[in-house]
Amino acid sequence: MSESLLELRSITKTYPGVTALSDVSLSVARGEVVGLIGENGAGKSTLMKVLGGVVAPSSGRIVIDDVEHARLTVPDAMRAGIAFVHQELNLFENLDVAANVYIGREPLTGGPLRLVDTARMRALVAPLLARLGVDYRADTPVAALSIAQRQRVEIAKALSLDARVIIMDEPTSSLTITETNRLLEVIADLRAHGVAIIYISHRLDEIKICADRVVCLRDGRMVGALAREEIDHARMIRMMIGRDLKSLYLPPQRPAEPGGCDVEALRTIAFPDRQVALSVRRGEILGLAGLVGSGRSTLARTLFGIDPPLGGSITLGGEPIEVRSPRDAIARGIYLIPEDRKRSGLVLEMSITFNVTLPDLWRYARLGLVDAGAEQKTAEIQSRRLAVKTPNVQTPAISLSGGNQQKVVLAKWLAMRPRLIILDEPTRGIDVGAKGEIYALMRELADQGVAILMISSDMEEVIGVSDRIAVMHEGAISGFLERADFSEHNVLQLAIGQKLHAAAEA
Amino acid sequence: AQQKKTLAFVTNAAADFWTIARRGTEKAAKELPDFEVKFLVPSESTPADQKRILDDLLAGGLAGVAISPVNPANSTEILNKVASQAVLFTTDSDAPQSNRVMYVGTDNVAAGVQAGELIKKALPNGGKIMLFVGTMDNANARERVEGIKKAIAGSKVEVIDVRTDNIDFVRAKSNVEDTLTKYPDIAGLVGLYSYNTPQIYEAVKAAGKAGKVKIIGFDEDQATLRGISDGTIEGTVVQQPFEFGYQSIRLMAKYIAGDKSFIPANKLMIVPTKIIDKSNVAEFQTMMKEMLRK
Amino acid sequence: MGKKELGLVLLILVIGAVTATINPRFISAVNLVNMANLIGLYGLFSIGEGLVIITGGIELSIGSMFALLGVVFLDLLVERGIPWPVALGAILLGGVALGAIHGFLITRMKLQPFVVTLCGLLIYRGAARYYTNDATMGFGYGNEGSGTLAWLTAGRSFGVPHTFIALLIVAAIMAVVLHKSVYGRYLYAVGKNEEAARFSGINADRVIAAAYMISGLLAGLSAVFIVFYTNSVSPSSHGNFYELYAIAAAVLGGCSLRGGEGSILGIVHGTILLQVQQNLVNLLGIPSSLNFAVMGTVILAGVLADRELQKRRMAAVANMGAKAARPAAAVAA
Amino acid sequence: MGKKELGLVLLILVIGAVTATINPRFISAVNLVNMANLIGLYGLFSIGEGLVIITGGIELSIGSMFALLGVVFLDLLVERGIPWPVALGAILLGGVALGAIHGFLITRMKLQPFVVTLCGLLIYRGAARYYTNDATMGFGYGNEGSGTLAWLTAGRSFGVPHTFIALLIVAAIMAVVLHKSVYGRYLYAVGKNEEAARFSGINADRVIAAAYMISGLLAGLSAVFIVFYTNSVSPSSHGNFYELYAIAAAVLGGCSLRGGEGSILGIVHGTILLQVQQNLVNLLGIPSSLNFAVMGTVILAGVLADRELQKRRMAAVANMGAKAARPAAAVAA
Ligand SMILES: Nc1ncnc2c1ncn2[C@@H]1O[C@H](COP(=O)(O)OP(=O)(O)OP(=O)(O)O)[C@@H](O)[C@H]1O
Ligand SMILES: Nc1ncnc2c1ncn2[C@@H]1O[C@H](COP(=O)(O)OP(=O)(O)OP(=O)(O)O)[C@@H](O)[C@H]1O
Ligand SMILES: [Mg+2]
Ligand SMILES: [Mg+2]
Repeated sequence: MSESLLELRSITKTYPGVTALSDVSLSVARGEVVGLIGENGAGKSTLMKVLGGVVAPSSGRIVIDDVEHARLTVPDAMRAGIAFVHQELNLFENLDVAANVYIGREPLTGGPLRLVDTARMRALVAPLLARLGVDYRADTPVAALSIAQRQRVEIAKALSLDARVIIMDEPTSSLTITETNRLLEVIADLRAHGVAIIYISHRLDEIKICADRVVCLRDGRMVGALAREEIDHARMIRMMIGRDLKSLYLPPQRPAEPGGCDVEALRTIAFPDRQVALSVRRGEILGLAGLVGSGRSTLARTLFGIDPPLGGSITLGGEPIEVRSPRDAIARGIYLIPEDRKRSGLVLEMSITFNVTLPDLWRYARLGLVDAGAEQKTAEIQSRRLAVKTPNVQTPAISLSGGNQQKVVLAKWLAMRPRLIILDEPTRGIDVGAKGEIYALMRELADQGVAILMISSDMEEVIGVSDRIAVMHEGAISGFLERADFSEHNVLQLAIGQKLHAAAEA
Repeated sequence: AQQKKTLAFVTNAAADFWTIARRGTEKAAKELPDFEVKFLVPSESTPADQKRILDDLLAGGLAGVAISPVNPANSTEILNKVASQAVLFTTDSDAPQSNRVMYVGTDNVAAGVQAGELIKKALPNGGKIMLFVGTMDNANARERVEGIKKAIAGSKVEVIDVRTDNIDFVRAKSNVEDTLTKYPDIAGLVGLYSYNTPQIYEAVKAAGKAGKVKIIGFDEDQATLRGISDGTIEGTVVQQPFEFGYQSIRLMAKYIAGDKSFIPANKLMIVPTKIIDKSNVAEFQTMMKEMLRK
Repeated sequence: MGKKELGLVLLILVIGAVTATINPRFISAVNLVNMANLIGLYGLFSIGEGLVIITGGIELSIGSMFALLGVVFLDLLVERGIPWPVALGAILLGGVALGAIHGFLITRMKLQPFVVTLCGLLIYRGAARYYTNDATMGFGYGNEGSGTLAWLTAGRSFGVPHTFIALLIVAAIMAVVLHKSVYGRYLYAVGKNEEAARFSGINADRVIAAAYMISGLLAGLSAVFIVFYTNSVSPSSHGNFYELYAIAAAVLGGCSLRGGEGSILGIVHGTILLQVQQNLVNLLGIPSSLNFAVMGTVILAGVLADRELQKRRMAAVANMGAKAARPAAAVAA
Repeated sequence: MGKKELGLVLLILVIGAVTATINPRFISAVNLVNMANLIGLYGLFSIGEGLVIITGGIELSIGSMFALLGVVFLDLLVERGIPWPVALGAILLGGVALGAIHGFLITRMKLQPFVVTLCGLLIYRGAARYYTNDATMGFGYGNEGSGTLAWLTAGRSFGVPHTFIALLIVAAIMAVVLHKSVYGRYLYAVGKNEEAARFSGINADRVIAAAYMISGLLAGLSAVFIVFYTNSVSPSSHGNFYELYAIAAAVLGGCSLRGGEGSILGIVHGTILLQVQQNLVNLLGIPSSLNFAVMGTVILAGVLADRELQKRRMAAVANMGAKAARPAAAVAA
């Protein structure tokens, strides 16, 4: 292995009341892919933010090219050739793709006038987009892109830097398998050109494919490392959570029954002239797969009353219903765990308690006044049940790690009486341990007779957890799969709009 | 209707005072069927707003205008521009440097002197007085203060200060309250703008000092007149805005018709100010009601 | 009482003590009563403004509402001789209606609060001026019919001005609504993150519109109180800039214009601070021309001090956290 | 020219045509020159306000700056007889300095722009009033020394008022800065997502502070133009509410108060629309008491119309998107 490119020495970072990192050291060599794993809140993003110059460490040293720094700024990091694909998207909706890729480093023209050379910028960005295989152009406004599409703008940005080190903090969390594979190819290519990559993901398959070395954080400390040949699922999971994990799939306790939610000829605003027909039975987990932008989230939002339906009917428990607002949906027991938890799932500045009781506050109220004791009790019960990692339930949601925030979103609804729960990417950015707990919860709910619709772009999850899979393609259901027919190949086939039997014949 | 010549009357602000003047212009308009008479109130009491109104009037075709310039000393340029294209009168406040044909209005210094005399009469043994006004940057406020100071010079009456309120009535009243608190020995309070006197009246009554503190005012707010009737207010100096409106329009028409004989040598037509006190307040009230009726 | 309010109270006490030392009349009964009266007057509508600010909005039309509602009230009461309870009811309803229009334009037509209420500021003032033909309206000679109302609004009981009592009552009610009720919780949630509130099934539109309506109601109530304080309304200047006083009081009291933060107690204290400042300008003989400058400086100093306090507090918390992380370390430090 | 600006131009043309039909003098040369003059006057500082709004901030102190800078300017020029280039330079520098203070308080002390500039509104006006002892200042008889400057600011060339020419020049420069330069790019970036801008290595503080400084510079320039328009400054009323006109022009011109949106062309058109409206109130003989109400209604109608247009456009884009996704579908539909 060549000499080290950069090194983090004994990094410690404390936040008020939290030690996010304690005495972590890490070195990265040229052309090496380091997989960084760990549970939610283990400190992965924080460590990378220290390296990217976004966060100043409380103590420790950062060594780049044999120069020691107490802290870096963003421009420092850029100059040192460190590119950062943030876990949370950092794009400007009012600018186009090229402007976003080159923000802060625009090619200039006009001499002292410092004008932006838009034409050259677009010409520079076009090949990067081609390399990532995206379906938009350099001059597309970012406002028009979906989350998954935006995620690849971030990656293009990192590629454009000609960096020596690229940090990728969960770059694939909203990508489906095709896009993910594309990205893994790009990573292999970068590595061949001597670029080092630090790759954070909760999808261990990806780590296994691309990483030369895996390091693992737990509770802000470095707990171990694996060399290329040692990397396998079981080892990684054991390092992360300190124990083994059982299989993802938990069989249902009793067979699914009709009387869940039936959707007929539903038309949504994303695809106004396509119709969706699907039924989720009571007691089953129906996985909903599809390519990015296939309209799954819009379907979920329509069922929950956020987006208006353009036609069609929804039946719940055999009774036709109309959902005009989330209130209607909630009153009937239809709950949505949204895709973007920070924007739609939580009031980040509010405490866990307030978030948990928000959808059902009247239940804790007498004469319109909230009974603080009652709501706190519920919040405590729920947060214990879901093992939310927090000192107490008065903690504001913003100071929790991504995974724990997701658990709080779940807790909001589990404290009530669901009939249909729609989970949109329920484990996006969530560690395996927590994933297992969430799957168990979903199964528990299903066994209580709740119908569960799980939208997921994670193939492992769709195949591993669902009782049945529906696949969406361009705003309509292109087919259903029973457990016996579950395979990556079949899901993909439907997702790109081909018929299964035709594929079988070929 | 396009054939009629336009005469305009431009005020310096929105105030009741001008409502009475408007009656005067209306009376003149009735007597002058060949003219269209416009009455314009700036949205804001600023030279900029007045200038805009004048420009728009000129653009719209104008035979004559009577204006109360917000800022006479520095409006010469625009006034002269108007004077070069139409008949220009000033009213209420004069702009002597400009090419105006004449001024119809009050002599504010003289009005101040009248108020000063009232003060001296009310406070034969002297004492401290406080003045209240909306803003001090209008010429009329400054001239009134000047007149008062002129009249009381040599007597034992002493002006402590002038309190401004930016035409905020709440502030106008709390200024009086605070003055009564700060100077328990205050002898007289003078309201320079029409609304100041009623606010003084209310605050003094609320403080239980009615009669003990002498109040002198300007203009003819109804509450002021009431205060004079019940003896709380010594007296007020009133102008005759009706005459401003009536005479300006009437004389402009005359001037346009070619008659210039009415212009006095000093180009000033001073509409005298009157002192209203307990002796003549009832009569004046009846007259005001009459005038504002329609 | 939160730390923020405590800081404000301290500031008010210090300023008060200094003023009283220079001019002891500051704490004379009559001055305190005068101040209480003005605090009541300004506090009422500042609370409404505060609610709107907590939703993340802003209400710029309060001053113009005072002009419009004021002249309509006087017209009803004096010119048309309508009994005062009816006239009062009409004005309160009028305030609610204006608030409802704002709420509608903001939540349904998705216009920005600043724009909507800026238009309100212009339109209501224009309407008031047109309505009266720019003439000042007053009680004239006909104040007698509303004697009860005049006593209710401008009178005193046990020496305490009724405006102040009204403020105490309204503040108490609104404190319960804001800090204890479901509606108050929704208000904070919507102010902090409207989308998440919607996804929790809260009818954010209704919550926001209600805040503007409550603000309108309190503006209507204040309009009546102010009319009886000034006894007349000059439509072109009545209430000019009062929305700025309300915003200043709310911001001094800890409301963030980003929404989701603030308390009733804070707003009331913000109002008190501003009124004490106005009073001391006169009592210390500072020229009135400097009043605005002093007021601006007090607001700026207040928010700067608040920021410093907040920083210290956060640092203290961080310190505690660090200590907690090393339980072996000396606790006495 | 974007669709937004096109809509505004259409609106202006329609209003103009209607007014001209009722009163043909609307399009007389003298009226057009008057309007051009005022458009120049208001446009200059509206552009500065627009920049600040694009950063997601707001500048409420423009009107008070006019008062303070105006009296200082007159003092330097008339009372102290300083040569006009020096006085002009001092005022422009003064504007920049005030902007820099705002920028400092907002970016370094992390105060909210609304609060900072509200304090500015109060303090600068107070300072102007104290400075002059509430007296109006003017050129009196001493205007001669500044003849060149008077011609530069209030004169005409080829019949076109210099204010308008100044606006054209400033607008052209600012359009390049905003729409072509790196700084403009950063302004939009910071306005939309400040945190992401920081993550991208942009010095957001400096970008924001610069916007306030440019706004201050343009306010200083306008202050001089306005002084020569009115020939005098009454510190208590000079420039009152001008910030609201500027905000209204910027919002009408498509700036969003949430930041990150707006264009120079739009702001200029917003100014034109407002000035046309003011002009037609006078020309059509609408009572001036209604002026504010008409202005409020025009702004409201403008933003409502803009919203409708935007909705249509979004629907059209969605349609296009849907079509693009299914190239086989009939394109003629
Ligand atoms: N700004 C902050 N203030 C306080 N605590 C913070 C802050 N940012 C992070 N933390 C805490 O630091 C710890 C590490 O968080 P970090 O985001 O690095 O975790 P992570 O490993 O990236 O988790 P995930 O997989 O969920 O993204 C968590 O306990 C988190 O609550
Ligand atoms: N309100 C809308 N109007 C028009 N088009 C929309 C609307 N909302 C979403 N779309 C478009 O519809 C398509 C489907 O989006 P949706 O978010 O439902 O897909 P998805 O399968 O959940 O994808 P992702 O994995 O990106 O979340 C996208 O191309 C999106 O841009
Ligand atoms: Mg993370
Ligand atoms: Mg989705």
